[in-house]
Amino acid sequence: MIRFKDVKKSFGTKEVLRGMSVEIKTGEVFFVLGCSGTGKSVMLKHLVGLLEPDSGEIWVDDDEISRFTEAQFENIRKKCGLVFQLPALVDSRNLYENLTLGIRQMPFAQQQIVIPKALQDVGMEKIFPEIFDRYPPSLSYGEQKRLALARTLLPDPEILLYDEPTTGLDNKNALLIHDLIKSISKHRNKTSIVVSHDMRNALATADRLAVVDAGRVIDLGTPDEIMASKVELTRSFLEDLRE
Amino acid sequence: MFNVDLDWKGPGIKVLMGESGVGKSTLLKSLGGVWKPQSGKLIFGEERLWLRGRFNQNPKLLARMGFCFQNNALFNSMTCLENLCFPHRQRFAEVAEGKRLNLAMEWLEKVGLGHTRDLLPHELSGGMQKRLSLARTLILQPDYLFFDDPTAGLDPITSRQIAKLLISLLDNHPALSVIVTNDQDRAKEWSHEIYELENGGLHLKSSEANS
Amino acid sequence: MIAAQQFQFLTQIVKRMPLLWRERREFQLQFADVAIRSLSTTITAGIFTGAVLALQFHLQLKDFGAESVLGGLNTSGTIREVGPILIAFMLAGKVGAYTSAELGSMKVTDQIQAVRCLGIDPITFFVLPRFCAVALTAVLLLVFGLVISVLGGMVAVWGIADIHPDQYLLTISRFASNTSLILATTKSVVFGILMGLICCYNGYQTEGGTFGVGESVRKTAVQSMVAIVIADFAITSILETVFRWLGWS
Amino acid sequence: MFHKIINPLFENFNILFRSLSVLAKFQTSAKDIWKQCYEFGNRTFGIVALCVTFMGVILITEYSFHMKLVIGNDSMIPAFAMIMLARELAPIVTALLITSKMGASIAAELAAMKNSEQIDAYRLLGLNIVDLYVAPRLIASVFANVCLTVVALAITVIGAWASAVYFLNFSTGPFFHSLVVFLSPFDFILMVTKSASFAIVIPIISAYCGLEAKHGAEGVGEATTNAVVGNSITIIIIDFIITFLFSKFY
Repeated sequence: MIRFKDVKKSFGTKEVLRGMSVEIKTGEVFFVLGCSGTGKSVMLKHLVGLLEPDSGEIWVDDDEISRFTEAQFENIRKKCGLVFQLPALVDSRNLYENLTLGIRQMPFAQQQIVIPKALQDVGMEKIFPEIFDRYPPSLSYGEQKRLALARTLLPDPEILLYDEPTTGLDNKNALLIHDLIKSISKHRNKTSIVVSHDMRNALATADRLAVVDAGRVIDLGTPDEIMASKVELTRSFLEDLRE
Repeated sequence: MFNVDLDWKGPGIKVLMGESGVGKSTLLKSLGGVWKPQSGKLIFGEERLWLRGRFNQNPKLLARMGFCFQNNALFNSMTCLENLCFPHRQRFAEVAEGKRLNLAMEWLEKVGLGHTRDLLPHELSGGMQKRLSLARTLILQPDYLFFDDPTAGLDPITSRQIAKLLISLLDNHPALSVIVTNDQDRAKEWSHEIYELENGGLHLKSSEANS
Repeated sequence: MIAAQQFQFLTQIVKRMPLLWRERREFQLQFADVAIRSLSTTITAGIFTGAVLALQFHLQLKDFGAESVLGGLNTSGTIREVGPILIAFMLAGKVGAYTSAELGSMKVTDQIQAVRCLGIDPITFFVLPRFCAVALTAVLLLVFGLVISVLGGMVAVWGIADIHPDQYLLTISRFASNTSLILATTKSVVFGILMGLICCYNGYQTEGGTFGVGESVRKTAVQSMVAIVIADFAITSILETVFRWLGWS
Repeated sequence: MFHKIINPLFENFNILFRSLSVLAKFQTSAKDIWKQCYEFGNRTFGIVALCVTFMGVILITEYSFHMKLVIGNDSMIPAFAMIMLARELAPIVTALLITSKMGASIAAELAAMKNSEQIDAYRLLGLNIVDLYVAPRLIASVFANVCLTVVALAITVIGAWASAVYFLNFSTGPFFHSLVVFLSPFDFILMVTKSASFAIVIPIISAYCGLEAKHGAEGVGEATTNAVVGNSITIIIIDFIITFLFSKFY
C-alpha cells in the first residue's frame, strides 16, 4: 500500500508538487492523469529515491521513505520497479545483459528459467534464443519499450511504476502496452501506478484513476465515477470520448 | 521506399494517417519541398516544384507554400515577435516594417500569444510553442499548407485546443492543407477526407462527412 | 570550485576501484575501443609535433652553427616540455570528448537512472570502466606519441637540414638524460588520469537534453586543456627542485 | 574509402566559399559580426591568457636548462623562448583553446538546430544556414584569434620577465635587450599568418560537423567531438605546412 501525505516539491522557484496526497491499495491498477508538466512523473521518481521531497511524507507499505538514504533505498528499489518513458536500454550491451541488469546475483541456470517467463509476459518470447547476440538498436521502438518492461519485471518487484508508457507509440502499440499492464497486474498480483495522458486506454484499464493539476490531486475514483465526475478539468479530459 | 500518386483538388483539408515509421513525414516533406523525391513529378496547379537540373526548388512555387514542422523548428535565437517578422521579411520584403510589426502582433493575438512578444521560444510551454509555429506558418498566407503531426506530444486538453485553433485559422483562409497525424480523435474533427498510408501505398480510408 | 568537485568525484571512483574486476569485460571493451579509435590521431599528432619542433629548433640553432647537437636538443626538448602538452591537447579531443559525449547521451536518455533503479551503482557500471580505460589508454598513447614525435623530428630534419638520421640519433643519447625520461613519463601518467577524470565527470553531470551533451563535450575539451597546462607547470617546477636536490643534471 | 575523404573536403570548401561570398557582398550585418567578435574574443580571453602565460614560463625554465648544456651562457634564453612561443606555441595554443570553446559550441548548436528542423525551416524560406550562421562567425574567428594571440603573447612577455628576474636571477636590462635583438618583425608576421589561417579553419570544420550530425543526443555529442578532433588535427597540419614554407626563404 502506498500513501502520499501532503508532499511538496519545487525545483528552484518552480513549484511542481503542492501538497500531493493520495493512497493506492495493494494489487490495484492506479492511473494518474493530468496535463504535461503538472508533476506526475516527479511523483513516481520520489517513490524510488531519484528525488527527495521538500516536505510531507511518503509511505511504501510500512516504511516512511521521504528521508531515506541511498543504502536504505536499496530494498525499496527491489520492491518498486520503475519503467521509464524512454526505453533506456544500454545500447552497447546485448539483450541478455540488458535483461539481467536487475538480477545479476541470480545463478545463470535460474536466470534461464525466469527470463523466458518475463519475455512471455510482454509477448516477446520468440526473441529468447537470440538474446545473446542481438543488441537494443536492432529492435523497433515498441519492442524496446516492451523489453524495458520485461527488464523491470525480472527482479519480481511487488509494485510496478510506469512513467507515460505510451508516449511516442502509435495506437496499435499503445493498446498492446495497456493490455500488458492489465494482464501483468492481474496474473502476477502487482500494484501498478501508471502516469499517462492517454484517456481512452486509461479508462479501459484502470481500477481507479486520479486527475492531477498544478501538483495536486483534484479528482479521484473508479472509471465510472470519473466518467460521471462533475470536476471541470475531468470533464474537459473526457470530451473526446463523448463524441 | 514507396511510390505514391495522388491528385488532390481545390482548397480543403486532407488528413494523412498511418502507423509511426511508415513514412508519413517523409511523404509530407517531399510534398512540402523539404526533400527532393528520387523520381516522379510534383506539380502544383501547372507549375513543377523541382526544376530540372537545378538543385533547389522552384522559388515562385515555394513562396506560395507553408510548412509547420513536428518539433516546431522555431528560430531559438529570435524573440516570438521576430520569429513572425523574420519569415515575413524574407517573403514580402516590399512591405513596410511598421505594417509588418502590426501584422505580426495581430497574428500573436490571434493564436493567444499576445503577452509573449519578447520571450524566447524555449521559455514557452509545448502548447504555446505549437501555437507560435502555426502563426509563423499562416502569417505568410500560403496557398499550400503542410502540418507534420501538429498534436504530437501534447496532452489531450492542449491538443484539442490546438486542433480547434487550427480549424478556425484554416476556415477563414482558403488553401489546400495536408495534415499528418495518428490521432483518431483529431483526424475526424479536421476533415472528412482521411487517407491511410500503408507501406507501399496510399488509399482513401473514409470520405463520408465526419459523424 | 570545479577542481574540488572533480577531485571529490575522483575519490568516489577510487573508492570503487576494487570492483573493477567484476566489470573487467566492459573495461577491456572500452580499452580496445578507445585505443583503436585514437591511434591514428596519436600518430598524426606525434609526427607533426616532432616535425614542427625540429624545424623551429633548427631555425634557431642555425645562426650558432650548433647543427650537430640538434638531434639531442630537439628530442629532449620535445619530450620534456612541449611534446606532452601538444599531444595531450590533441588526445583530449579524441579520447576525452568522445567518452563524455557517450556518457552524456546515456544520461540524457535516462539509461543512468534506469540502471540505478535496478539496484546497480551507475558509477561502478558506467563510469569506472570508462575512467580506467581512458586513463590507461591516454598514458600509453601519450608515451607512444612522444616516441613517434622523435621519429617525426628526425625525418623532418633529415628532409630539410639534411642531417643524417644516425648523426641525429647519436646526439640524442648525449642529451636525453634520465631526468627527461622521468619528466616525460610522469607527465603522461598525470595527463592521462586528468583526461579520464575530466571527461567522465562532465559526461556524468550532463543536463538539458541534446544541447546539454554538446555543452558537456565543450566543457571537457576546455577543462582538459587548462588542467593539462597547469599540471605541466606544477610537475616541471616540483621535479626540477627534486632533481636539483638530488643533484642530477 | 576514397569517397569518404573527397566528399568532406568538397563540403568544407563549399561552406568556406559560400561564407566568403556572403562576406564579400557585405550581406552580413555589422551588428552580427560584432556580436560574434564579442562571443569569440571575450569569453575565451581569460583561459587563453592563462594557458599561454603558463606556456611562456614553462618555456623559459625549459630553455634555461638546455642552453646551459649547449652554449653555456644563458643570456639569449628569454629571446629564444619568446621566438619559439611567438612562432609556434602562442598561435597553436590559442587556436586549440578557441577550437574547444567556440568550435565545439558552433557544432553543438548547429547539430541541435538540425535536430529541431530549424535548418529545413530556413531552407524553405530560401535561406542557407551557412550564410546566416557561419559567415559572421568566420570574420569574428579571424579577428578574435589574431587579437587573442597578440595579447596573450604580450602578457606572456610580462610573465616571462617576472619569472626570469625572480626565479632565474636575470636582470631586466639584458632581458629586454636580447628580446629586441632577436625578435624580428618576421616572427610577428609568421605568428599572425598562422593564427589567421587557423582561425579560418575553425568555424568551417565545426559547421561541417554540426550540419552532418545524426539524429538524437548521440548525434549532437558525436558532431561536437568530431569538430574538436577535426580542428585540432587540421591546425597542427597547417602549422607544419606554414612553418615549412616560411623556413624555405628565412
